[in-house]
Amino acid sequence: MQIGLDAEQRAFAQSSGALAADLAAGWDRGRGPHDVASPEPSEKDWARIVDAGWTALRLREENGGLGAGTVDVAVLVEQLGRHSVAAPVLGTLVAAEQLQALGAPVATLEAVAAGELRVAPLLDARLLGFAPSADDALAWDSAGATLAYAPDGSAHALGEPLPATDVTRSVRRPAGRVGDASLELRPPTDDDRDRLHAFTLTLLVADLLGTMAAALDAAVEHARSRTQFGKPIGSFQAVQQIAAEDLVSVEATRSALYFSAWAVDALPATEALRAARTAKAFASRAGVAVCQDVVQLFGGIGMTWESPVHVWLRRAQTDRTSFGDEHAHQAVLADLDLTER
Amino acid sequence: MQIGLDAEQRAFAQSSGALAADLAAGWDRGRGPHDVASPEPSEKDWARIVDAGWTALRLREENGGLGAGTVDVAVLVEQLGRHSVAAPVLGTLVAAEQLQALGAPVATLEAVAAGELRVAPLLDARLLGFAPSADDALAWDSAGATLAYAPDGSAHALGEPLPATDVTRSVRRPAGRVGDASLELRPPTDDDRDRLHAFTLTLLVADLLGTMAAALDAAVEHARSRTQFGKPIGSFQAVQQIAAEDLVSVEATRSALYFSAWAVDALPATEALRAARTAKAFASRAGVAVCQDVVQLFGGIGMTWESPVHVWLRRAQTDRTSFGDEHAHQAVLADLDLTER
Amino acid sequence: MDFSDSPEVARFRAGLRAWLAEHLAEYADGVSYDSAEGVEATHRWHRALAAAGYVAVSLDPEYGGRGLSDLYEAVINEELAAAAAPPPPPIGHIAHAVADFASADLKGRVLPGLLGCTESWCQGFSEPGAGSDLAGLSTSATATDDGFVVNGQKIWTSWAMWADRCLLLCRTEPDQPRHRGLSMLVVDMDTPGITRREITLANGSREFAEVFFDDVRVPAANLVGERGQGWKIAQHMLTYERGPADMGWTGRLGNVLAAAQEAVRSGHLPADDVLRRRLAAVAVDAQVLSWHVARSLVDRSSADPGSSGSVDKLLTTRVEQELYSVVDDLTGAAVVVGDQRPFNEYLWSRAQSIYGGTQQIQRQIVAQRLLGLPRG
Amino acid sequence: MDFSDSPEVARFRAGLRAWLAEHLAEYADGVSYDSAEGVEATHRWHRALAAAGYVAVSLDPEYGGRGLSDLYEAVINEELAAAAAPPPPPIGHIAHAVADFASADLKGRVLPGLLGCTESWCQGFSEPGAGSDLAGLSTSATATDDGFVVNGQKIWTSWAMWADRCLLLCRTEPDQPRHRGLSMLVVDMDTPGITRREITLANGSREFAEVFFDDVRVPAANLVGERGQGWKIAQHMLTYERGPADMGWTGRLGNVLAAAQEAVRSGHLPADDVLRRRLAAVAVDAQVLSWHVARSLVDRSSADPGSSGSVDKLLTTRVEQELYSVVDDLTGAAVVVGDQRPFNEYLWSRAQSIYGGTQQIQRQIVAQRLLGLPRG
Repeated sequence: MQIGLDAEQRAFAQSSGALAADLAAGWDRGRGPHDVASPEPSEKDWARIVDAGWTALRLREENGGLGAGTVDVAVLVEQLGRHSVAAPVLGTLVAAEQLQALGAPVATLEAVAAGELRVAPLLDARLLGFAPSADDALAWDSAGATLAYAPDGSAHALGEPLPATDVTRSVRRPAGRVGDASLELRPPTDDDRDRLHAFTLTLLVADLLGTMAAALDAAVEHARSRTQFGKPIGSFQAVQQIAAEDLVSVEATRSALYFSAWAVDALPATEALRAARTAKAFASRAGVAVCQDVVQLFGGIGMTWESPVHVWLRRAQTDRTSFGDEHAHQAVLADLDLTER
Repeated sequence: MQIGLDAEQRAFAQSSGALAADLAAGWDRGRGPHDVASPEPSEKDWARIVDAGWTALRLREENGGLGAGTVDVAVLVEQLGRHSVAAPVLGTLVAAEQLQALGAPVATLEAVAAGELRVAPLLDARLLGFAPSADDALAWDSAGATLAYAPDGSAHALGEPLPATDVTRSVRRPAGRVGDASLELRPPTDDDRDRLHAFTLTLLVADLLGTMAAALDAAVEHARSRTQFGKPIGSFQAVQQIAAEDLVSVEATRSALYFSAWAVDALPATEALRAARTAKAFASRAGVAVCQDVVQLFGGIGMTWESPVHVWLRRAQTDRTSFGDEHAHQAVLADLDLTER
Repeated sequence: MDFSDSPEVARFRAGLRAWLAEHLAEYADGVSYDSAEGVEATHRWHRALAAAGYVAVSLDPEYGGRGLSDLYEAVINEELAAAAAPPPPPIGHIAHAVADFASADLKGRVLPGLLGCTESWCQGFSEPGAGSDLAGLSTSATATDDGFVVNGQKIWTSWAMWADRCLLLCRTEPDQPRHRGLSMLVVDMDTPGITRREITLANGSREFAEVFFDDVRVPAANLVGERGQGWKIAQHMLTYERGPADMGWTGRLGNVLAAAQEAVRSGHLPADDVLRRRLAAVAVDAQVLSWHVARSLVDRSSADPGSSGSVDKLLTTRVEQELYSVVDDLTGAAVVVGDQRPFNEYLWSRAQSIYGGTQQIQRQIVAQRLLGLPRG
Repeated sequence: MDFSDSPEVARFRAGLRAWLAEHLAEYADGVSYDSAEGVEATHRWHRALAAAGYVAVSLDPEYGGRGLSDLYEAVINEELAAAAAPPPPPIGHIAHAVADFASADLKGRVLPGLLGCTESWCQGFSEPGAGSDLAGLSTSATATDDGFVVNGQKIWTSWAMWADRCLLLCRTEPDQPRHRGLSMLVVDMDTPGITRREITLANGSREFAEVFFDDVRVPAANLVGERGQGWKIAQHMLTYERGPADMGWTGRLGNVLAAAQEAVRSGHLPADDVLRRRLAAVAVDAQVLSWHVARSLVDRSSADPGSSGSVDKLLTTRVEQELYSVVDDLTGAAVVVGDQRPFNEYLWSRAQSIYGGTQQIQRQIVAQRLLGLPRG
């Protein structure tokens, strides 16, 4: 039993955190909803992302990737969440994993790993999971992506970003088949499908964890410095009670992420998926609850566009809904656990 | 619009509160669950209850009663809850109302009003409502009652008290028909049935209100006098935050009781029942939540048998379950409001 | 006990309904604070309501009101909500402050414009360093021979971008302790030295602004009440602001709830049993809130209105936040991708536990003033 | 990252399972604290566990332990819970205090009986006037030529009715401020001047007692550590008491959850979709708690164990209270009329946010020590 990050993982967290912070610093939230910059990274930023190995991180070595374990990918994604990175790294990782699970050709995966082919995953209209086809599908975290593949191998160009809650990631609709880009794909085995699902849910948990931890840290910092009635508001018990429960939620989410990320590569696929659903259900509820508390802890200033507080809440709500919120997963778990077999 | 108690009702609240307090003072909780006195009132106490007009309060004048409005009855029942009175007044009021709605003979109702015939209502085994027959039924708040009537007019003797959460009220099973006591009853009209139901739910709301208000008052008193870290614990913000939300719950429950009690006699029966379900759903959740908070506010001492805190929580949980908890009523309301008509 | 309308109230309600049936369509279109046209439409709507006699009806007739009880204010809010009309101008608390404290001269000068809605007002209370701790505010009004010179900064000033006048809480007696040093001034917003800066909220709302005062001269005749009376007047106003009558939220929450219920009934928003039950649960709470607000209104004269206003606000916040949470879950993915109105309304509901005194402060008020718990 | 057992842990676990399979039936029957026979059965069970080497395994071998990490304590708790066995003797924190602070002589005298479970211990900390505020305790131990004379009263002393010895926190230095004036003594419970009074809890439990000390003489050799070190030792102990390893709750909550799930699956407890979903939701939380406890155990040496113990306790309380609330709602009317065990367990779950430091205090510890928020 060795639970937690090893030295190498901690170093990776630090280096990817530094790059994530730098990317985030270059993004302009603007002065209001009509003034916000696109989450599409500049060519230069995309090159830095590719150079850092993020697009290749998880793909197997035979597919031009680095073959990282899910724990390592989760380490990266937590940093994306922590800094609210406005670049489709998560979408790329998920799309790449799906393509690999569907047996996409090596050349395609190599192009994704090298950042030359920019892809996004297609989700069903309710964002509950991967879309069975391009009809009514949504290309998720797809800023700057040029193609999205349906499970039948058809390639689809993407339309304009849709109005969305999250200001740091885009959702677009498929906008026409690109005939010459289509691929031969095969249906995944049950195991591959479950493991892909578990992997994806785990990354969303990681993004939620990073987001809620960043929000709580900022709220604590605010509570230390903001004074009312001649004292820092963080010295008031009412504030401390809220912040403490939030830390409990953050730490429990971290434990859930660790287990879920470990399970993707270590446990049988159905058990891994079950763990990931559990983690996603917990993190979806906890993540939004913490970000809501952070709104409260920041007071009025946190409700302004200028404050990062709404960016966290937007990202948390989007992570929560994407690939199923707590209710969706609890419903599945209820069926698994409470139905006579 | 005149919302609140009038002078006469306030005086009745005061006088019935005084008697309720006196009755409660004579009841012995003992030193543990095996030492608790029966909630069956002594002959003397029963005579005082009858003298105060409580058993006759709601029956119509032609049936030997005082013909009081539901608001007046609620005023009394709030005091029963406030003092955790260990005597089956609520059960008698409910049984009398049911018998009257079922067209019981004047002589029977007069005997009930005069305290000579001591009756209890029969509920179904899940305590969701009046029992359709004596099979599997439970005689509710039946300490000292000699008979319970099924809707077919059959009279039933009652067995020993069952193990129960509430230490101030008994539940017993029918234990054999008493042939010569049976009555001619008739099925109630839909309106009578709904109004009886609304009346009963309203009284449970009143008992919950009295219980939660008593618990909160005691907790506030405790918080004023108990010191830790050199200060009354009531001066700590964490304690104040809890107590304040509890007062919100108490006051909202009072508003719900006022409307529901007014509605029983003033609105069409279906509207009155709807209001009563709403009030019961609200009070069931709020009442238990407040009593749970009061456990917390009292700290360890509130968890001892000697403390009254568990008596309130027991009574609130029993009121909550009896005639349907918040979930039961929300389910009905969901069907009413959310089903295409 | 009687929750039904008295004949007088029923008559008033019927009159308002008839007026709305006839005039709402004419005025309600485009009312907003998000553009110059929207603001113009808003002012038109307010003036129409005022002309019809539905603004500040609880004020004495001598000041332009109708001398009706607070109940009638609630009826107006209810009926406007029920008709899905834009809200009435939120000036009741300002009007009461001026009517109850200002000199005859000042009243004569400002009340007609205020009540007629020909002049638009804002209320300069909160400051960057004084939100919950209002008594700690630092905007100064230094007395001169003929008035005051104001310096400082206000924030969260609703409608300041378009206001003609500001009711300003400021410090005139720097040598007095906290509450005692404050006074209330009426400031013309076109006085030199005033700068306004719009605040955009997270939900896109542009209602609020910061207002900067740089050597702004205010005549002595614009002092409301006495010097040092500012805190007292502000408390008097907060009573009205926090009370249910001026909030008008219950009816609007009722509309949101009814729309959600209709969407579920019609199958427009598919809902499993769990969501249906959550919607039913919040419908219970909303119903109890409306009964409670009715009771509070009638009780108002007998209770400590400031503190029972806190009870009402806490209850309202509970209901509102849960309602929008359920509505968003019903709406599902369409909240995060698609029309952003539901999400913006949800965001706004989260702000309800902050504005007008945070939930934490409201609870402290309830604990100390109503429950008698000792100060920390 | 690896949540699976190491080979050593797997071996240990297998050994314990084998032992339980063979011996549990022989000892577990009738274990309780509600009667003399129950207490005798409890002691028999504890002695059997100790003889088999499953008590205080994290203590150094020189003191009678096995020098294993805290993880093994957790394995013991897990496996006992999984086998529905009674809990192990809750003496880990006392054993660590004695082993880490007492003199060689005192250790030699008391550790064999403690670890062998031939002597039963209690822990005298809380007082009527000192619950959350432990440092404010007033039981005095006045130094004499050859020891101390103890006067005062303890409350909430678990198992005091049957204890042979008490680890007593008391004030030996009345002139020192609060924490500094405390010391820890080992007191033989048959010393003249000790009176015990049973406390019956609301759920009928008779585990607790009050203990009165009236001129009780304690030899100097029974002082644990130095005079004035009591607070330090108590903090050291609370670390173990609040930590997940000594709690052993997770496994037992898991049993309660599994039983509820089975009852729903089999139709024994009928559940609509809403109740099924609530049960699934608390199952999620319980699963995350067990992962979290596993992580905490492994993390323990690296973190501030006292404060992260507070995180674990807050999380455990959340799960436990929601679990019993759902179980009671599943059980329905049978909770309020019929077998009172479910209600008593629910009552007990409500106490979990009080005992061992109230939820409010735990949160304050987390806020101040882990989040670095300033003291009020």
